[in-house]
Amino acid sequence: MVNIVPEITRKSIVELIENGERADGRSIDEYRDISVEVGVIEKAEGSARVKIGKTQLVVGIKPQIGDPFSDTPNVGVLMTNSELLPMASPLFEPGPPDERSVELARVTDRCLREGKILDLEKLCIIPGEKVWMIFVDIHVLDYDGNLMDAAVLGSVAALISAKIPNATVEDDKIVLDEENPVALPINEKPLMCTFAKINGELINDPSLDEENVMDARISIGVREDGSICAMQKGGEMPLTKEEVISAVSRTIEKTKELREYLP
Amino acid sequence: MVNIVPEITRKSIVELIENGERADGRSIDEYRDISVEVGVIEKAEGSARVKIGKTQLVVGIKPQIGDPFSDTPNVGVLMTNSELLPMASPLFEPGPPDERSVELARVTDRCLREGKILDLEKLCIIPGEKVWMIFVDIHVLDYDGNLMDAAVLGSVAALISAKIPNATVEDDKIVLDEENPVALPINEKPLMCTFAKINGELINDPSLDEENVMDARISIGVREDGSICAMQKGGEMPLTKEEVISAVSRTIEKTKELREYLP
Amino acid sequence: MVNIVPEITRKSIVELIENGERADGRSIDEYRDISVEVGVIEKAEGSARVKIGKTQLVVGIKPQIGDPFSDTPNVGVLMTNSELLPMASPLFEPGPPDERSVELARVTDRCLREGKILDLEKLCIIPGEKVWMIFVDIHVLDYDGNLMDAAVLGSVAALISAKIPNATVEDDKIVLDEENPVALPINEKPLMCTFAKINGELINDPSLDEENVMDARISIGVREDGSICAMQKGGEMPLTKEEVISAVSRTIEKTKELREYLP
Amino acid sequence: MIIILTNNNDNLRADGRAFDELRPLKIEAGVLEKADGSAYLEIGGNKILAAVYGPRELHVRRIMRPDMAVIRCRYNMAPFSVGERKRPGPDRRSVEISKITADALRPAIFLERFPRSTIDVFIEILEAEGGTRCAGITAASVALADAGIPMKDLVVSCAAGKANGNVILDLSEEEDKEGEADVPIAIMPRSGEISLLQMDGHITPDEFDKALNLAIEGCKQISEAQKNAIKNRYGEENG
Amino acid sequence: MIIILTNNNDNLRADGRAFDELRPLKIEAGVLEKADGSAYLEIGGNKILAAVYGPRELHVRRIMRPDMAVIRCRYNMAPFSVGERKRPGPDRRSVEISKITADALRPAIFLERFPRSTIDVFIEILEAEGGTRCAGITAASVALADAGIPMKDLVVSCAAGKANGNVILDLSEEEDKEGEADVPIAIMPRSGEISLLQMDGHITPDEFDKALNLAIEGCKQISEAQKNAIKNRYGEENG
Amino acid sequence: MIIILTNNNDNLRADGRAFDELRPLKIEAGVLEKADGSAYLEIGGNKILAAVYGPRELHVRRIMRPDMAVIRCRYNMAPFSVGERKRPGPDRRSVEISKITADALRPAIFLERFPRSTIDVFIEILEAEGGTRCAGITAASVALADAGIPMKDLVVSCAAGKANGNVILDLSEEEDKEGEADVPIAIMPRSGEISLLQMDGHITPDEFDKALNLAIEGCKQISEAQKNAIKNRYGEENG
Repeated sequence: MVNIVPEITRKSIVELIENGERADGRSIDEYRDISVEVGVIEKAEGSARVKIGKTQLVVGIKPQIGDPFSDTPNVGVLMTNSELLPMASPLFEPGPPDERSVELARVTDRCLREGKILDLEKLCIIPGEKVWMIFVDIHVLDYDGNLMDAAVLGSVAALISAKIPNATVEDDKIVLDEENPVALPINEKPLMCTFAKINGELINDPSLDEENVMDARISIGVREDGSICAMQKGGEMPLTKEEVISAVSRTIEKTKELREYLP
Repeated sequence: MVNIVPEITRKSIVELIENGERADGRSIDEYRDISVEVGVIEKAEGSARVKIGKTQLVVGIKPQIGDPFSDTPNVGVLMTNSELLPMASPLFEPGPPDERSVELARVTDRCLREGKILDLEKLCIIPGEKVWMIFVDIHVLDYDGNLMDAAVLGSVAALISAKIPNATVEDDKIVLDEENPVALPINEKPLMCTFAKINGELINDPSLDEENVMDARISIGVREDGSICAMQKGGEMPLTKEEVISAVSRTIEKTKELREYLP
Repeated sequence: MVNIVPEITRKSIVELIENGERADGRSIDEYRDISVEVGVIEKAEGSARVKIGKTQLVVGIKPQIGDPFSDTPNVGVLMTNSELLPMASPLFEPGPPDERSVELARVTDRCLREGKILDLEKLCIIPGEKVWMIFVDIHVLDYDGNLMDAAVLGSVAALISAKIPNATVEDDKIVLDEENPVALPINEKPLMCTFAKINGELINDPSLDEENVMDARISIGVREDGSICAMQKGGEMPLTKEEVISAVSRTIEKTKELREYLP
Repeated sequence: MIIILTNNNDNLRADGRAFDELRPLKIEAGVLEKADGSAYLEIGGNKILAAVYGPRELHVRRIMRPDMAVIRCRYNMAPFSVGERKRPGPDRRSVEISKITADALRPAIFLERFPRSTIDVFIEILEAEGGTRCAGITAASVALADAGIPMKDLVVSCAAGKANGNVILDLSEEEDKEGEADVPIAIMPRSGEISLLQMDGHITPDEFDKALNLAIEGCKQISEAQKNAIKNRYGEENG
Repeated sequence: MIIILTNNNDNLRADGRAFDELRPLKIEAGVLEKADGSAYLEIGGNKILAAVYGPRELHVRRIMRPDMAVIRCRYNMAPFSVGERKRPGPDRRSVEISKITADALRPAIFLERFPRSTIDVFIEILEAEGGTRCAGITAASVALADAGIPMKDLVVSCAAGKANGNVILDLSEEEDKEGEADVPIAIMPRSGEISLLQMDGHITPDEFDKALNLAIEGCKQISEAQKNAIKNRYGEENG
Repeated sequence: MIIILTNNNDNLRADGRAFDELRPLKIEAGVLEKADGSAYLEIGGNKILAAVYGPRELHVRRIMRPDMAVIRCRYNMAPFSVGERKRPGPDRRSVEISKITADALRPAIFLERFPRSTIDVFIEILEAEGGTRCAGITAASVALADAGIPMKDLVVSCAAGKANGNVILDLSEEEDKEGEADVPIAIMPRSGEISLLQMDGHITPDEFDKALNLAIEGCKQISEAQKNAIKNRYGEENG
């Protein structure tokens, strides 16, 4: 569904930004209210509910024992999926994941994977035969912009808080101790910052109204040490090199704030 | 496809029922002509053709050796599918099963399964490893109302008449004796009775015209001893508690008649 | 998409054929320019690019080790697929193979399989357990008529030129020698000839314009010894018996010419 | 003299409930921002969200009705809502539940006021612990009210059943799995009419009768919680 | 003197048929209630239903033809029609057979009389024992006639082929599997024109010639059975 | 005295390239007959076809824009383009690449000249050896020009990245697999603006800066090859 924004809305958002202001009173580099709550789904081995302003999603972690990929026989598997639930927006429709949903899942996946959130080698149970597969399912409940930052924040929080059964091998059989679950082998805690370019200005944490009028979008994932692990440009218009460089350094600063919300 | 019934048809059906009559001359609790013929498909290990009035379907039984479900390692599997063939009605379209087809298959499945038609434990071949999977495929050829009663009647008849290869285990190998097939381990013979509520009256065995004007539908499955094994309300309007209770006792009586048609 | 041909085009093609002529100057039984180039895709174990006039396709061969079919435990598997890429014609749309694509793949498959192009028994690696599966993928890049002859020609050329790893069995393990690849066990080289019937005349190698106005189509596959291995009639109108018989003998002659293009 | 102390029914259920006792229940209306109406419901270990969009324009001509709105329901389980991860996307179970949920809600809505349009109900099972279809219907009703959809009544849903030989109210996951029968129903409490009724298991007509009555009583209790949720939502807005 | 009694060809086929002999055949028209036209056909172990709806309105604009009706065919095998259960839904084989069935029937129908509409043919293989595509076309023709679709001729279909080195008519399942070649055809008997022709296997041009003639003879025999089926249906209605 | 001879960067890459050196590149415009525009591109072991249809009528109302054309891209890998056969049909990776390819090309096209219509870009990876998404975008630009689509600029795409601790241009398949980071970009060379930017791996901001500059330089080189391809095509037509 094409989302046509009334000219008057566009104009008002653009004019505010020209003055360094935003419709909801935020400054250019300010996030909306953020809340992160872990352990919200008891049946999930890990879970988190994230709200950024009116955007809300739940991330659930489920482990499963499976076969390793043939080219990486001794490492576990991390799988990220997302569902843009039709309840989250009048623009979302039931059915198999569309390109927005696929992009959200794949960018989140890259940020987690390249950000080395898990020590996947420790998730090997029997080398070459059985490994833990860790499923990260992102369930979008309310869509008011900036899904990527929320998805990464929620995924990291859920993974950090997850506990899976302890798996040991006795006589070639896998023994799962569900009574004494263990935390996942957390390595790094990558986070992501998204900017919308409106009228030549890069603003943090775009709301849906802002996304609807933005020229471009850039999302940057960084590790705690400030190294970059993922990047994705979106939107219909281009960015300048200077804008990209500036977004990188702003991300490094801004993710320090976001990091406070992790459990 | 929405099926709009001409007001005149609706009125005539309703007025007849007010007088305890029906368009085809039946009384309120009378079934149309029923025929049940078993063994109609030689390649199927069991089969039945059922006609109730102008409604016609064929049920085929195919056994297959497969893995048991992990939570029930020592019992066989019963699987029920249905196809509302596009030849059966101008309202049916080719394609994957729609919600009507899924409902028909699942209600029939519950009636058979909860009615304990088969002793599934006897369908285990190698405990924890190999069991018989019994497929019940309901193929609807002509649709003139009341598919559920026909589907259950046909499934029960086909299962009763089925013969599958005798499976024995020798030296860890499964030996199938196709020369001396054996009957399925039949436990109970559940049957189902469907009522349409029209103008406050519950009528048995609704025709398609009657289904098109009915307010609600209730289908009840019972075992031979009169205990209830399945129930499903359908239709756009509600039922009263008294109607439900009355449908139960009428079902217990009426299925005695239906039972005569079983082989 | 229905392809409506302007009446004037139809008339001009028909009139030309009445005079034994064709729009591009060919005679009735003449092929357009043909080129066959093998080894065009280095990552494919076999490949060929075929052009017949403005029709162009690439065929790639990929081997894969898999399980044999249970009813033929000691023979390899040949699988033929085709994709009518949307780039090849404004009439082709993205999505799963439609009936034209399925027909192309299945007729090519029958011509190769029944023409005994491969000695499939030699593609067994461990009897009853592991065999080579040879995938023939036909990728249609430009569609200007007569896909079948091009698909068979390209498939045969690609299979002839293919080299797969040498597979040996040591201590129950399959050892693949990728350094010393071996040719596929080529048995026969079947080829196919397609005729369009226009105004009662059978013309070879119809162009797209000719296909659009043809009454019927017949494709015949023959081995080198002139025996027939596959046949498929298409199109909206019938053929006479005499036309079929004549097409067979013309095919036997004409495939001798086509055979020159094989590597 | 020996006195044997007998409890009443209370301790006969694994979770200590009386036969006619519901699991702890919580309903909240208006929990989502984008949906026209929404509700969150917890009963026992179930966590359920329902959202409503509409009445809105219906783009699928094939199902459009010129004289009334259609109601479309989608019941969906989150992959992480159950013990073993559920693959995303509809299966046969969720297709059937979606259909009977629409059937259960439909008679309460004044559909004829919105010809050619649709009312879309989305039910999301975030965590499942037995009785999700009933909980979904109960939550959807509150979401419909929250969306301001004109209704004759607030449909409410609850199951009774039989486990360990006893007729009991509101089966937990374990009771559903191990028990003999499950009878989920939905009613319109004002008229007492039944808009959803299913049953599977093994039960005598008398026991069914008892279960049906018990389920109706359960519905009435839950109905109060629905009304409170709507009242709280309304109070909040005016507060 | 020793006399060796030789049969003629009769005993050279597993089922005792002569080389040019059809399997037992039965055709009945008008067997379904809802379809506009229908037919049931048995040949050997094949059991086949065909049904026709139309001419009726075509809702798929993409394939609509402003000057004539389109014919759509769906060939489908029941899951229980074969030895090992077939998974429901179309596969590549049924997609191809559906297409060539439409091609085989199309030239016999006065499609130009029904612009912008569709004639839908549904073929259901209830039991398969070799030769289902031909049997389906033969049955579909009778169903088209039963539906009152105006036609130039009754398309009829039959296969010949080669097995054990002999050219034979109407291959059974076993002959099809073990044999050297299969040549299914369909003809319009009045003109003798061929509207379906396929072949797979290994056969010389001379043998093909023989097989083609044999198949045409087979078609002619089956054509009589088609006409009788329609006559019986017509008689029945007037009797 | 011992003199240690050091090469400059050249021999530090497996294929002998300098850090800032592209793989051998070849672009040809107008290679297909049916498409409105087309291009063939080889870079290293990549073999890529791009084709353009349009502006043409858009039949999917859901995505139509009343004030401009939409651009639809389909990136597809041939089953035989990679080491292990790829199953036909879109996967999540190709869905994402198709989307960002459209995003990368869109700003260069005067879409507002063709309201309610579509420009369809098809990219076919015949052989893949690292960097197919960039190669696809570069080829698609040439195909758009070949189709006569009015454009502000020729979008061009190239990746830089990091392998063995060095920032390098245009990663080969092996460098992409074994290396530390990959930064594919697309630019509009006239303005230098960036219309595609992705990154995955592990890189410091300074290295990223260096990689970005390197990729931009690479784009500029490839841009020349694009222009030559179009010139050759144009020359050919007038020659």
